[in-house]
Amino acid sequence: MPAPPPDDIPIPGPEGQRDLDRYAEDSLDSGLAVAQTQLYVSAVEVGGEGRRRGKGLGLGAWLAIGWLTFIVAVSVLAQLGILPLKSPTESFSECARLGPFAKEGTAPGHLLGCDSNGRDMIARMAYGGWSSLVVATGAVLFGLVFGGILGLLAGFFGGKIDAVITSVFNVFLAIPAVVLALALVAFLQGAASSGSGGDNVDPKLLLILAIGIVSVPLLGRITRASALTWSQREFVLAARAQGAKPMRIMVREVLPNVVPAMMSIALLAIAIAIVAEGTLSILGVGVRPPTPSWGNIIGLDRGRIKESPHIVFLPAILIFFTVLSLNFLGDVVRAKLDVRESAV
Amino acid sequence: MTQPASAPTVSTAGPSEPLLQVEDLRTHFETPRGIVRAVDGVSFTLARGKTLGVVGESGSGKTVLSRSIMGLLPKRGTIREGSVRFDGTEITELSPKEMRDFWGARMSMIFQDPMTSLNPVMKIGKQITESIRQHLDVDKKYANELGENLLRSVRIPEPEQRLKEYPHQLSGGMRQRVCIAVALACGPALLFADEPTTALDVTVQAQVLDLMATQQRERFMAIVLITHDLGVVAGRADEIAVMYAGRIVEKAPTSVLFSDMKMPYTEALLSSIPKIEHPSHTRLNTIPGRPPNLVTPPQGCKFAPRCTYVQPRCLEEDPPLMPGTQPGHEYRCWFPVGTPEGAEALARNRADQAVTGGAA
Amino acid sequence: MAGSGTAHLRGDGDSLLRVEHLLVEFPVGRSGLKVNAVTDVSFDILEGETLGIVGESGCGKSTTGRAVMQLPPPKGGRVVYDGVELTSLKGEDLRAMRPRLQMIFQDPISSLNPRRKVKDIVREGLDIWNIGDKDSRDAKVLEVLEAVGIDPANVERRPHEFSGGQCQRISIARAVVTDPKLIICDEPVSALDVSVQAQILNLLEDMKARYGLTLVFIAHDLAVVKNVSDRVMVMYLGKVCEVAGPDTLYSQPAHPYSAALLAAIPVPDPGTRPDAQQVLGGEIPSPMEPPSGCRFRTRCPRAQPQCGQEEPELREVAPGQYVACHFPLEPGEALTFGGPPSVSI
Amino acid sequence: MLLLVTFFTFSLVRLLPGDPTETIIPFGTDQQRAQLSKDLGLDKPFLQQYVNYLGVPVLKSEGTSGLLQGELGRKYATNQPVSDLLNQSLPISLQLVIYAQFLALAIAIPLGVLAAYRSGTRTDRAINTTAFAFLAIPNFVLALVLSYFVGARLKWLPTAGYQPGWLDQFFDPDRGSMIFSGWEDNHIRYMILPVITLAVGQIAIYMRLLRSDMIATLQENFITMAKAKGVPNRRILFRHALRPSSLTLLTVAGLNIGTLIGGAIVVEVIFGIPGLGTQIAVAISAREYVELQSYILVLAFLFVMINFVVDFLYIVLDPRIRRARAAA
Repeated sequence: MPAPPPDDIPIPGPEGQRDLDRYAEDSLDSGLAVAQTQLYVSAVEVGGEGRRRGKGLGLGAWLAIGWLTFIVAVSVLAQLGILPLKSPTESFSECARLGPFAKEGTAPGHLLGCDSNGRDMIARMAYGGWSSLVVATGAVLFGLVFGGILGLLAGFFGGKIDAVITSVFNVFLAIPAVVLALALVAFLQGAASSGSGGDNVDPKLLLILAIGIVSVPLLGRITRASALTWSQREFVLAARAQGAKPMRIMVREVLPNVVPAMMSIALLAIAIAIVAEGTLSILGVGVRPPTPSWGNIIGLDRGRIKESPHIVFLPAILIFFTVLSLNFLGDVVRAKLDVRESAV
Repeated sequence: MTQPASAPTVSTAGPSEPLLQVEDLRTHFETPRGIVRAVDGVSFTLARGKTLGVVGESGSGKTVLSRSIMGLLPKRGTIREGSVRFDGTEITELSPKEMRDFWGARMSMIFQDPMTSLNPVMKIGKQITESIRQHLDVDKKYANELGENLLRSVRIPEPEQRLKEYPHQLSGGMRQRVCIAVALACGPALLFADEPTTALDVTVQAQVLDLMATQQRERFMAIVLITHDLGVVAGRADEIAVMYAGRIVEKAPTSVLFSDMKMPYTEALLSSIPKIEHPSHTRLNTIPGRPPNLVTPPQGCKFAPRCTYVQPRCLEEDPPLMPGTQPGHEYRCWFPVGTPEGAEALARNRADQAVTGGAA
Repeated sequence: MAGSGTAHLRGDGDSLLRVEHLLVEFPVGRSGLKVNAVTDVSFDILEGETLGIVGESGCGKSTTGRAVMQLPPPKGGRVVYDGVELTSLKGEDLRAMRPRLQMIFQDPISSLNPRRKVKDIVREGLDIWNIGDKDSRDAKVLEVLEAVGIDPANVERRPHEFSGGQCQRISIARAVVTDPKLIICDEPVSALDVSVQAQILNLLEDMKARYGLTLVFIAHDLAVVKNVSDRVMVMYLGKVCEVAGPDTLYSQPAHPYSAALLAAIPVPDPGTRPDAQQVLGGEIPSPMEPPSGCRFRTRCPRAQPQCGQEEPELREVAPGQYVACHFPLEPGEALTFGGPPSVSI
Repeated sequence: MLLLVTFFTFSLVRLLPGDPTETIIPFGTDQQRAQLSKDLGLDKPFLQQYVNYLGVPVLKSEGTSGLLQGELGRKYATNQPVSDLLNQSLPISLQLVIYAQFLALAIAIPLGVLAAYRSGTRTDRAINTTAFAFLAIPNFVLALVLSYFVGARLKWLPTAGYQPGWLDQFFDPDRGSMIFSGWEDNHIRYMILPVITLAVGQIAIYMRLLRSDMIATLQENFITMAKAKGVPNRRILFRHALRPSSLTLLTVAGLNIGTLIGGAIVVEVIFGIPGLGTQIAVAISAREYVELQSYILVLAFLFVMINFVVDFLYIVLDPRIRRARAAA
């Protein structure tokens, strides 16, 4: 009975991988090996999916990669002005609110219609993709760098350093992420406008900072947990016994083992950040119009959903597939590297 | 194993029939790398009240053997062939639902690590009475009394108190006693003990092994004692089976095995163990190389690549189980230890080695 | 028994390692309780000798090994290695001593970094201390790897491509690469199969001869310890019970605990049927609240009221045999277990 | 912990560069600003301001009251006490979050167990794929989709507005009489779409979490042991495996309250529910920082409380922790 473990059964740590590699030769006897046999067994059972998981990536992963490549390429090319798109800010007032499924009919010359200001949807989504992706990626990079460093320090050194960093994380975590991001955007806007006396700071940068700061404790905690487990391994003790300095141990022994976990989380984090940008846009503090982002296209015209559903649904579909792809890829990477979900 | 469940078999066991009769049992796992032959044609019989010691290194298939006999392996991806007759019933053909009447009630099992084989969030009393309530038609109060008596019989102090505790509140040795109590709860006729003392200290190991021996005598229970430690089975098993690469390579009554071993693997295994009576710094005999890959095992004798007696024939022809001179003794070897052929083979190899060694 | 004392220590100048009154305690949570992991343990090792430390889990043998390495430094006592008092060193000075005494761990998998190549793992010690130039380091790495029996063709591989036994060989290579005099082997073979165990034990003897090593060999298996040791120390609940040469200890144990341990070993010989009367009862008491006086008294069949009041000191009962017991076994006397073993939790 | 949060939010608001009064009344005269500054106690040193804000007895300035006196401040524009606003909006959000959490758990637990038990089969993959899709739908998208199709097109349920429910009367007694029993104006009817919106993502998270923990548990020796005892599968799943597998789920469910509240903001704004989320959004766009500060504090307080409860449940579920606590 108890179900033979499925495709994404936690393979414990890198040493699990090692056992998988050698299990046919070694230790069929231990319970672990039996479990792993079951893993292989069920992998076969699910029609070769496991086989792919073991070696290649699988159809789903390739679809996901394909979609992301498409989105990134279109956004970048649009931003570089290489694509023959209409301007995202130019109004074709005769076409306002028109589009597929719109009450008032389709817009001639605009395949996917126009928004309520008569701006071409295709152009807005392509340029909007750039904003959304820049904000999400930037924020996650910010979070990875700072959260990573803090988490690594906390997990590796433990003691007082850990106590301080963890309690700072906890303060941030006690405030719901969206609320914190909202407050931070408001705060940073205030700071930027009074600091430089104008609004010439790119609002995307503010968003990157705000979402990035919110992601620091989240990513930091995951890094800390991973660094903590690896720091307790005997090879770290062995390095100390050889007289390696703490910094050397942290960078050479612990960090390389922590990085894979962070990379797989990064994909999920980008997905979350895209949604976060959208959420902030709906609440009116996202990327500032007229610069489009997927979030603010929806946010601006969500009141017209009854008459012109396409304005809301088209970017929503983009967000959905992008987030789905990132989640799926993150999961594939995680299954390959075994980062337990509980760490999230 | 998807044979339809047969009609309930009437126990045909006469008093002469052994309790457990395993014939040519094969357990293979389908894996992406190919078929793993974890158990590859194992046969033995075990009489009531007797102990069979199964000895092997990790990867020899001894754990899979016990779980395969009990039918505890997942069905999917597992190919199980051969016959297991338990008390006159062919149990390989039974569905898990039918097996449930055997599990715990007529055959049960204890594992290596007593910590992980007890549910950490369930009270000990519950874990003991669970199978009693499952298999015997008794009320809760009586089941509790039975549980208390069981704990007393495995010499756990203050059993009444212990029933209300959780596993982590006990020491390792006590936990293994609880496991034994759980396994004995419904008075099984057969107990599989899978490395029951490997995780325990020597003094505690001795206590637990003694406890098992006492219970075995009192209950006239048969035990399959699985271990990697020849020392553990030497004093406690009636018969010993040595496993290598999924097969029994030598099987004999305990005293015969130690006095007249025929299989070079058994000999090598025994001589690689440090002995108390040898002086310090005695050079140990080693077995070179590693156990074979169970997906693509070598042709011929599976031990041949590591064997000091190896001859060309061993690399080509797989030796069958051959009867020894003494009753009950079987082994798989073309050039057995202590026979003229064996001695000759060894001498030849030594000479060859001297030649190549000299040339180098 | 299970006592203190320094009677068994030999001349101050001769020993490579001298440990006096070692004390290690761990706090338990915030409860204020502490685990008395090692209490007042003393021993010494002559150059070229192998000291075996044997005992059951919780006896403090591994803690002793790590305390000698100053990982972490012990709470109390002195550790003198090669004329330097390690316990008085701090920071850089202590770090500078590290390459001179090394350690091998129990778990061959956990003790090697899965993301580094074998070559780099072994070379790490040389890199840290900038010993020699690049070529001489590579040469040294290949030399030690060859000495432990790892094919130089495999040095670019990562640990997961090796078996447990081979990983342990790599650990040994890593330990000897900086030319230490002393290596502390913490249960180096207990995770291995018997056939591999024999290979590693033989290898340790070879390496000892080849590199002029002195070993501390920590294990729970008495037969294994006897095989490699020149002197054996039996520990129980953070204390030393008995120190003696292996032949004396194994043929005439003076401490009841040593005798009980020996009696409990399963012997691979069907002639010696185990006798239930020979089994030591009970289990190790909590190290948070060790028994007063002799720590073994709660399980000792020879315990007298005196054992609860007075802690026995190590004393010489035969040439080279030191025991911490008020009522040691006489030569030839067998330990008798009177009555049923008292089982306590 | 809470103290740290108060200090953090307080600093955040006070450290706004420039004159805070300028942010609050950008077009006020100098005199108005000076008066405001005095009203808010901004002429005092930073730490004194903080102490006043907390309302620490003895240390605080005379005549002020702070958090410890239950004073959450006033909305500057209308001079409404923030606590009044809270009494109206907090229960609405609480009900939303509670319903969503229970709905999510009620669906996720059986599905998670089923998926783990049938792992690797078609059932499992179907459940898993659905979970993936659920996970990829942002709250705001789902809210819009539901309000469009179910609300606007099918006209089954209201897409905007709110009717008081059972919890409101505890905060604002006047609301007790406003509970309608008829279906048209029923509280539940207004909550269905927002609750589904909030719950969908959580279902996916909880389900996947439980599934993977459950699969790990099912490989434990004690499960084989239970099987070897002859225990039926259903009993093994629910009596032996579920409890040890639910610990991570519990932690995450506790932590996720924060996520839910965050999600509730968007959902409330989209469905026009006058809950705490809407208040926060309004406060931010109106630059009512004192008000915002109070809301953040209340949320942090709730979060800490919930995690206390989670810790307690942990002790109930896992006897090992019970012992560790007792020893400490």
